[in-house]
Amino acid sequence: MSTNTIPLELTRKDFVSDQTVRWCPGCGDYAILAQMQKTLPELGIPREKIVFISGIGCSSRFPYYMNTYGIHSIHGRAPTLATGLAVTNPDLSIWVITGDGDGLSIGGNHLLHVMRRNVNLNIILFNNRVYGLTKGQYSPTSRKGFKTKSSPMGTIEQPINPVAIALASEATFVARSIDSHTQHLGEVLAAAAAHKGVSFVEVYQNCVIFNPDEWGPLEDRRERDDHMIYLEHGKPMVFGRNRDKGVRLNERFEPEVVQLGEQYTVDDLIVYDARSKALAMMISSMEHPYFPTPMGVIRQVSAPNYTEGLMAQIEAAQAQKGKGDLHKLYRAADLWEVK
Amino acid sequence: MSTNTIPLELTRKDFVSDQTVRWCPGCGDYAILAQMQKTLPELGIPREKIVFISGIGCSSRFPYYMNTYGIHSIHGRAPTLATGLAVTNPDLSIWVITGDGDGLSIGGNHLLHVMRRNVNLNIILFNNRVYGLTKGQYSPTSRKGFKTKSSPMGTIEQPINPVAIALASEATFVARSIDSHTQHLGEVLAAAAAHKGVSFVEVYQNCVIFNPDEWGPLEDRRERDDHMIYLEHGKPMVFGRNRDKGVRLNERFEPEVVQLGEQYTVDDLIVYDARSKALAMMISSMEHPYFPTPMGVIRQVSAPNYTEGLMAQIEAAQAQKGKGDLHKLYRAADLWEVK
Amino acid sequence: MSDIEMIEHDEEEIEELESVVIRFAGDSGDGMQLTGTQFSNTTAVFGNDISTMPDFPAEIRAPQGTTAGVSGFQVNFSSYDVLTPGDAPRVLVAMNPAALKTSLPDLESNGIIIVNTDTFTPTNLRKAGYESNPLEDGSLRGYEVHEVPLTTLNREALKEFTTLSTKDKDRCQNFFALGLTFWLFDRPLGTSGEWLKKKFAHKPELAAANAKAMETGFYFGETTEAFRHRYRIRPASLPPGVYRKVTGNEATAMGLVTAAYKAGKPLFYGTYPITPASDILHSLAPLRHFDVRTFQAEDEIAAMGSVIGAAFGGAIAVTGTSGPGIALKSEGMNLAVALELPMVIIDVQRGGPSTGLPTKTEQSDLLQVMFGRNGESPMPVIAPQSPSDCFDMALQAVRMAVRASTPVVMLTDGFLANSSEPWAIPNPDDIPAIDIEHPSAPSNGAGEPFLPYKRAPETGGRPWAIPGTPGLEHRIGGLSKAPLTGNVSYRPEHHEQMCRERAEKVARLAEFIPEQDVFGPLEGELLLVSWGGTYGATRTAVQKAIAQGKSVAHVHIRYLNPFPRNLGELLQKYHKVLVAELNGGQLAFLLQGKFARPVLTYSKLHGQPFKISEISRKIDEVLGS
Amino acid sequence: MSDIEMIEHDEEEIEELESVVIRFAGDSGDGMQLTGTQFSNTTAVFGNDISTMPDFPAEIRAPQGTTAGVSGFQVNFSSYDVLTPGDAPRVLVAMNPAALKTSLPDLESNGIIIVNTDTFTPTNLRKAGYESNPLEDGSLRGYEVHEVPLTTLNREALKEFTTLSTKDKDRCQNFFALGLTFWLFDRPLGTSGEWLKKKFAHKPELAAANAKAMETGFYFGETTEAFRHRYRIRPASLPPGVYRKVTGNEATAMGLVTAAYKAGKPLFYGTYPITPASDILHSLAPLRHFDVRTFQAEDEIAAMGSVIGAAFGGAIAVTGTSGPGIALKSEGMNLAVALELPMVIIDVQRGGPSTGLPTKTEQSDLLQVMFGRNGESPMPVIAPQSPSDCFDMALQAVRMAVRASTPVVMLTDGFLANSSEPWAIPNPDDIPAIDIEHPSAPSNGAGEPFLPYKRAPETGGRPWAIPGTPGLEHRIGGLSKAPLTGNVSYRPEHHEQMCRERAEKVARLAEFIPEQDVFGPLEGELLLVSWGGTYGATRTAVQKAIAQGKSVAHVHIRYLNPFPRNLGELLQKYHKVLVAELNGGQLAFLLQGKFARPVLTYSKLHGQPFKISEISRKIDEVLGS
Ligand SMILES: Cc1ncc(C[n+]2csc(CCOP(=O)(O)OP(=O)(O)O)c2C)c(N)n1
Ligand SMILES: Cc1ncc(C[n+]2csc(CCOP(=O)(O)OP(=O)(O)O)c2C)c(N)n1
Ligand code: SF4
Ligand code: SF4
Ligand SMILES: [Mg+2]
Ligand SMILES: [Mg+2]
Repeated sequence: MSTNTIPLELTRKDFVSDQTVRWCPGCGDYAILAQMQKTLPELGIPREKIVFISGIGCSSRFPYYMNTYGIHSIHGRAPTLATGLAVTNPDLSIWVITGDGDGLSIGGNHLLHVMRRNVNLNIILFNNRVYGLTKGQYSPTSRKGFKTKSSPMGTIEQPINPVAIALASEATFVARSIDSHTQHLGEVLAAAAAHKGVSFVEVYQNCVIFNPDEWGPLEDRRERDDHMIYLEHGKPMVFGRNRDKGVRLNERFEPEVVQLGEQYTVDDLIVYDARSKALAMMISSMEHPYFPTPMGVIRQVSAPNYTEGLMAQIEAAQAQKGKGDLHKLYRAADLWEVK
Repeated sequence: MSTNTIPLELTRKDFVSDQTVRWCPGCGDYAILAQMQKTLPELGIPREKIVFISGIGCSSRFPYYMNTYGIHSIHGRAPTLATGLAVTNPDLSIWVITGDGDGLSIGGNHLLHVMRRNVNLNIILFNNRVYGLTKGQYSPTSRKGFKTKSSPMGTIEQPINPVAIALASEATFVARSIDSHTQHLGEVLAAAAAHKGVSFVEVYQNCVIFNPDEWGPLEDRRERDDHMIYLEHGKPMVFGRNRDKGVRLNERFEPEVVQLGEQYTVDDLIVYDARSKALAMMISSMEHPYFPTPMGVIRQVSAPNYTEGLMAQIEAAQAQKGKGDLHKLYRAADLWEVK
Repeated sequence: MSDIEMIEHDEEEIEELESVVIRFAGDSGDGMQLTGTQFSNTTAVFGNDISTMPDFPAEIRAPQGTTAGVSGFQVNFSSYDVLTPGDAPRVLVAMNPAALKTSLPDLESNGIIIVNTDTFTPTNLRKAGYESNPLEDGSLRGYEVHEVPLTTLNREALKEFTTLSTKDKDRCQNFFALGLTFWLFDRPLGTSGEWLKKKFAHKPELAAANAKAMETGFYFGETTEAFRHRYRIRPASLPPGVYRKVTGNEATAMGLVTAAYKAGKPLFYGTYPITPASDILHSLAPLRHFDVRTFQAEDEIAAMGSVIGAAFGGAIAVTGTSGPGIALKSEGMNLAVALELPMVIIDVQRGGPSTGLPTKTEQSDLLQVMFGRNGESPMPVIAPQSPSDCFDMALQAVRMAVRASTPVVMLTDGFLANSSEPWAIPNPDDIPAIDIEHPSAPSNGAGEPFLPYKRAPETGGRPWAIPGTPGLEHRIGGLSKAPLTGNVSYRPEHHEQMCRERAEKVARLAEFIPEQDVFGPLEGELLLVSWGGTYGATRTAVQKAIAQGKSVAHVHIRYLNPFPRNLGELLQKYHKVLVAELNGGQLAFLLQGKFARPVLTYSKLHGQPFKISEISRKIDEVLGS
Repeated sequence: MSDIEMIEHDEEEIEELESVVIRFAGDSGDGMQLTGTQFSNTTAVFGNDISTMPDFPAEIRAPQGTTAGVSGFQVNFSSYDVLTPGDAPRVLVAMNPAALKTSLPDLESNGIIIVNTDTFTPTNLRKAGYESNPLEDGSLRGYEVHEVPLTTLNREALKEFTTLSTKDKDRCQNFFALGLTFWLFDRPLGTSGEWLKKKFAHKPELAAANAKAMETGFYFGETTEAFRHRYRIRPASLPPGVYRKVTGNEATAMGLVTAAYKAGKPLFYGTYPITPASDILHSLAPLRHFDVRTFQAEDEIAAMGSVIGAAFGGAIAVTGTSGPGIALKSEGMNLAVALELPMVIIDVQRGGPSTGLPTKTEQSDLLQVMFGRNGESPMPVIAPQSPSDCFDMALQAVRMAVRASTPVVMLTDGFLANSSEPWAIPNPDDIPAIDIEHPSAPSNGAGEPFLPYKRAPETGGRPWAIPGTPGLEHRIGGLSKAPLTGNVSYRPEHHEQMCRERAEKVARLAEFIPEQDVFGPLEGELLLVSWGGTYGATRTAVQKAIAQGKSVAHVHIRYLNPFPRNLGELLQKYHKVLVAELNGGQLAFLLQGKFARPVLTYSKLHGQPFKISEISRKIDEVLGS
């Protein structure tokens, strides 16, 4: 499309827009923004080919701060705009930014469908398990019993797991990271960008105002390794600061944390397979404090994506019928002539 | 609520309304309607406590034909009306009737949320893998490549599996049946009605006009037992006309069909556990012709439901603060008197 | 029946008529839509002017034999210009009692009825709600009734097709009826014969059987003595050219494809199926070779969102739906207003409120598309006046959208969508290009920062900078904005300025659209005002009134927002203004609201178009004559 | 400043004023909303009439120190009736340069400014966009400026609180400022003192520190010589009664609870959070002991659906949202119209279009709620005129809904929602019951079949038969219906009849609602028309104009659909009609559309309420004086 070649070298600063960032001091969104601005220059994609599309929420302010193309759309609908844009220009690198409310409450259905269609998008869901922008009501990912202004006696709803939804929606790339683990986050963002087809990334994000304790030890540099497990395709599921713990599958097909040592060795552990939806589903239910929370690429398979499929149909049709000819189109019916 | 006691004995005819049924001759909807009208009298629920709420679609005409309370609402929104009604009157037996388009295309998000909330409803999704009422466009459950008026070169979208979505949405009861196997269908409907909390039932339904070949051998009385597996909690996964085949779990955590005999015996098979979400997830991907399609109760667990939770909060609040008193309410602020 | 003239007496007395309205009616399964279409194709090819209207139940197959299951297709054909499918059929082909029952009230007095007597069984009579057999109880006195044992005759005729089941043979009945009507109106069998060959290319048996049924029907007419006359309707003197029949939905689809082609861009059509709009999708989906990118979304909200994304990306972006879908799209349409991106939203109106009458026509979404959005959200609205006008107006919608960088609504309706008329095929090469200039950054990288909301002075439109263009990276959104930069701004003056500018640029489209034309006297007693698909009936009624010397003029408004710049003035030129519309008085309200000039309303909410006679009667009533 | 009267000279010269407007402004984190609330509470308890208005950024914490991050709270308090938060503050408390910058343009000339000089650092000045320090460059000439090193003084005062961090101490700064203003206006510290004790019951340390800060502020005023005067505003002569302060959202919530209580039913409130409506949910959620069943849905569509289900079930069913949410609810609202079930839809309007100005006020959803649905879909619309009127109108909305079995829209706005005024607490026992009769089947099981759409002759409402009632099983839906039975019917006459009946029953609510009252002369030169939250400014401006002998009257419309039955007539009584509204002229359009009587419009789209002076100026302009 563009006649320009890839610019010589982009840096972090090339991706910083001229707008003042307006999140609360300490908000996890800052770290994600910084990581994005750091990761993009490494991808070798010209800036004009990058588009950020968001819904509404604190997180959805994101596009304003990126010096790329962008739309701050309406609540929950970003995946739909992104789809239309991808179909129009399959060449772009399109990023959907959404929150747990935006993406899973009002926008849950679009997320589901954009994933099953495998539209070539990178979807980053900032999960702070609360509605930030509207001042702290519970969200579909809030823990049961969470007390907020709209649930003064605690919620009575079972939260949903974004990863499980993504898997059930047939997403071809599903990953998870956390705001504060910047290096991990950067790697996951890069992996998402590299994936052809839809990439879904859940990022645990700290809302310091309305839900500051949500992620507990995961936000703590010293402790986090005991509470997260970094998944690696083909590697056994070992974790812990001292890499002395692991996850095995018990008799009821459920994951179980074991101490490595006498009773169990690495050989007893699950060897992670990012291509197995069944396995991904199984471990998707793991969460701290009972389990180490799985981080990294949870599923990745390659499959034809939507725009490829569509463009292939256009090519096939043109090959078969020739490029569209209006004369023929108008005349494709019974004709008569009046003289 | 009602001062009436349960009427002496209801029969099928008590549930037949005075409206002419208007589906195409041969449509699978007829069988489902008949089975519902046969099953309800057996539940011992007074007719006035039963409500059918549907969206829009051929299937969604259902409530008109049931001599109960009913609403034929708008496309995709039936679960939301049902939720409001259940919260208002937790005493009712509420049935949501939806289609694969109504429930999983436009209405996917409501289905997801009503399931995770575990609202006490019975949701019956008529899956004919096509839009019937609008004359045959593909639906989110249509097989890839399906050619319709809106996809003359075949669809390029990965279909979704309603059962997988229900499981990811934390539904506490998930089942499947098929229009033509009336006995099985009746049993599943009765089991759904008996479950406290949300029950989700996918019913394979034959659209004779726009997708008549979809279910193939499953619709054939003689062949079907070779292509379906009737799940039973606590029983090994045996199937086949001659009960000579079974399903085991292979090394990659994937289900595998085996011939019972020399190499494998019943002991090698999965013992079905309807409480295990992991197992349910695993087998949810099985489908004919490669696998026997799982039928019956796929998951059932008991969990507090939404209206119970809400009514408990009301009771607790009243116990703690006394029944609401408007005098107090108005005065719960700084007051001053003008004389 | 004043237009009947006997001009020649062949062996089979042929009566010459100027125009005839015929209706085919039968059970949903009887193939009446096909019969009607075949009849009108042959008639069009023969050279008559035609106008057609299908009318079918909301159910796919409503219960057989009942009145709810009746499917009808009406054709008005003529040797002069016809603008409507006709008020009252002169000829009714009724394939069963239910069809007779539902159509009889519409029939002309003295009309001709052809019935399939084989279907007048006690069961069918009961299903249709007849207490006694109308063929026997004298209730059809005054009509010319032809009792044809159609099923029997047809089976008999197809005896030789031994491989076909009786059911298959009965499926050819409609071609028997078609053949009979071809005889009655002196039409050739060739067009339908050709069609059968193509349609059943892979089932020659069926092609032959249907052709045989058709011929038998034709010869049945010729040989029996039952029919008093045949009728002849001479070809109309339409302007020279090559013609085809076109429905509103087909014309809309072709208009959109043409617009994209003329803009040199892909056509993106994002939609969710809904009656009566789905056929636009069905017409577009097979046009992949035109780089048409149809997208069947998960719902209308997603469809609207996808169109916004496509517009941002530089496509000719269009969505189509019906009333309930507009309700769902309204939040997205509002975002489109704020983003100021060009796109077209088509509303094929149907009867409301709520699900209403999905297969029936109405014009009751006008105020919805004008006002159904939060905040001040001006949006141009246009409405084609006939099936073929959908082509022109679809093109026009795209031109307006691109000019003022705005979403534009095109309002059609169930009647326009499904009815058809002859269309003089234009030469696509004569259609002017749609010039679109996407900005690009100065190549030296220097210069001013890009200002996405810097308006073109003549139009108020803003630059359409599309992703992929180096140097024009920018962010837009639904929050209130600063002028020029489009940056988020809550400043009171900015908000006010942007609201005024958006209103202004829409208002200024009045400079682009044509002035309102008037049919009839330029001042006088009564001005009849109409819009959309009611053009044919209103125009014809006014023609008649003028012919009768009445002081009536007609203004048919195709541009509803902004109104044509001379409209306000026109309204003052008549003593009375009467607005006829298929709703509760929505355009009347708009006119009063805008011009504060009192207008009378003639409102009809029947799910059916106006009849000419209804308008005529109303004109007389208002004129006090 | 003509209302200043010196009446006594204490040792600290006290000036007596009739009314004062004060604004507290600072960074979002400075606690200005709290300070304003505390000040107005004390002032209300003291007996003044008050009106308050908060104004805060859309972000939770906008960037510190910038103008975008300024949060303000304005209080108008008086010894007579005040109807608005005041045009221009006389006193401004500015906690930082950005606050000074944004508020200064609003300040009265000669106004009093209290600034925290500690914040006037080069960084903060730059963030606020000041090129030079306004405290030094003479730009504040003409104002009475009090430079207070507030941070320093406050830290000093709290030295003894050794367990508190400096940050904690700085958080008490606002109470220092509050104390100072209490001194300035001669207010007691008791009310805020009590509040602190309750608020920090579990953190007595913080209670004590804030109290200390407040006292220190008070004594700072007393001891320094900086202030020329103190001011005294005598208690207003409000009608006797017990009062509290109430915001529009609080009043709405209490009105709804009262309605449900008076109907003997649960209140179902299904909603999705959205600014500025969320506080209704927040007020209702803690009222479980009133059998209030709040339901936070997954989106507005679900909220609307849930409310329809609840209405079907027999609850007092209500939803609340703002403009974008109405767009999403419109399809459901339309179903509600077709089902003819009673329910209330609250739209707390904010600036549009699209996401627009989420925290600012506007009146631009009027046409949306009137017309934003496909088909003919009449719905009653009412609009409270002041925060406390939300209570009465919420009750009224429920009464109308139940009477005509229809959804009813109540339009409030961001201004009404968040601003407050004194409310004379009614005795709930004096509020009439809402009698609802649900039908039941004759106990012998005999009798006519139940007719769900059989209308009550006086109201046009239909029976509200709820699930659980034996013998009344019935099905309703969104398709077109037959009268009486409500069975699906596509018959033209049925459709027309049902459309007319629905319109009729809404129109007939005009018999139920009061006639329109007029303030001022019953005929004359100019009639000012307004609606909703602009009541205070318009009424005050007309009061003033009348006092000046101008021929102006005021009609403030609380019932927008149907209009009061005498409204059309009233409009004819004046030479000119001027409609003042915070939109592009929507009520003006409705009035012209309905009455075809030309009206003038005064439209403002600033996201801010009218000032009295703006209306006064416009009145003069129109009167040509
Ligand atoms: C149609 C609509 N409904 C409601 C809102 C109000 N709203 C804005 S953001 C939001 C939730 C945001 O939560 P989340 O997506 O988790 O984002 P966060 O602020 O937590 O980053 C809501 C309810 C809106 N803007 N539009
Ligand atoms: C808002 C809205 N959009 C679209 C439609 C049109 N519509 C009616 S039913 C339907 C799909 C029905 O498919 P499904 O739910 O699978 O039901 P089926 O007819 O196959 O039983 C659609 C798209 C509608 N009625 N309302
Ligand atoms: S409210 Fe929470 S999510 Fe929003 S900006 Fe503040 S800290 Fe971040
Ligand atoms: S179209 Fe299909 S689903 Fe609908 S009634 Fe006919 S057979 Fe049944
Ligand atoms: Mg969130
Ligand atoms: Mg279907």
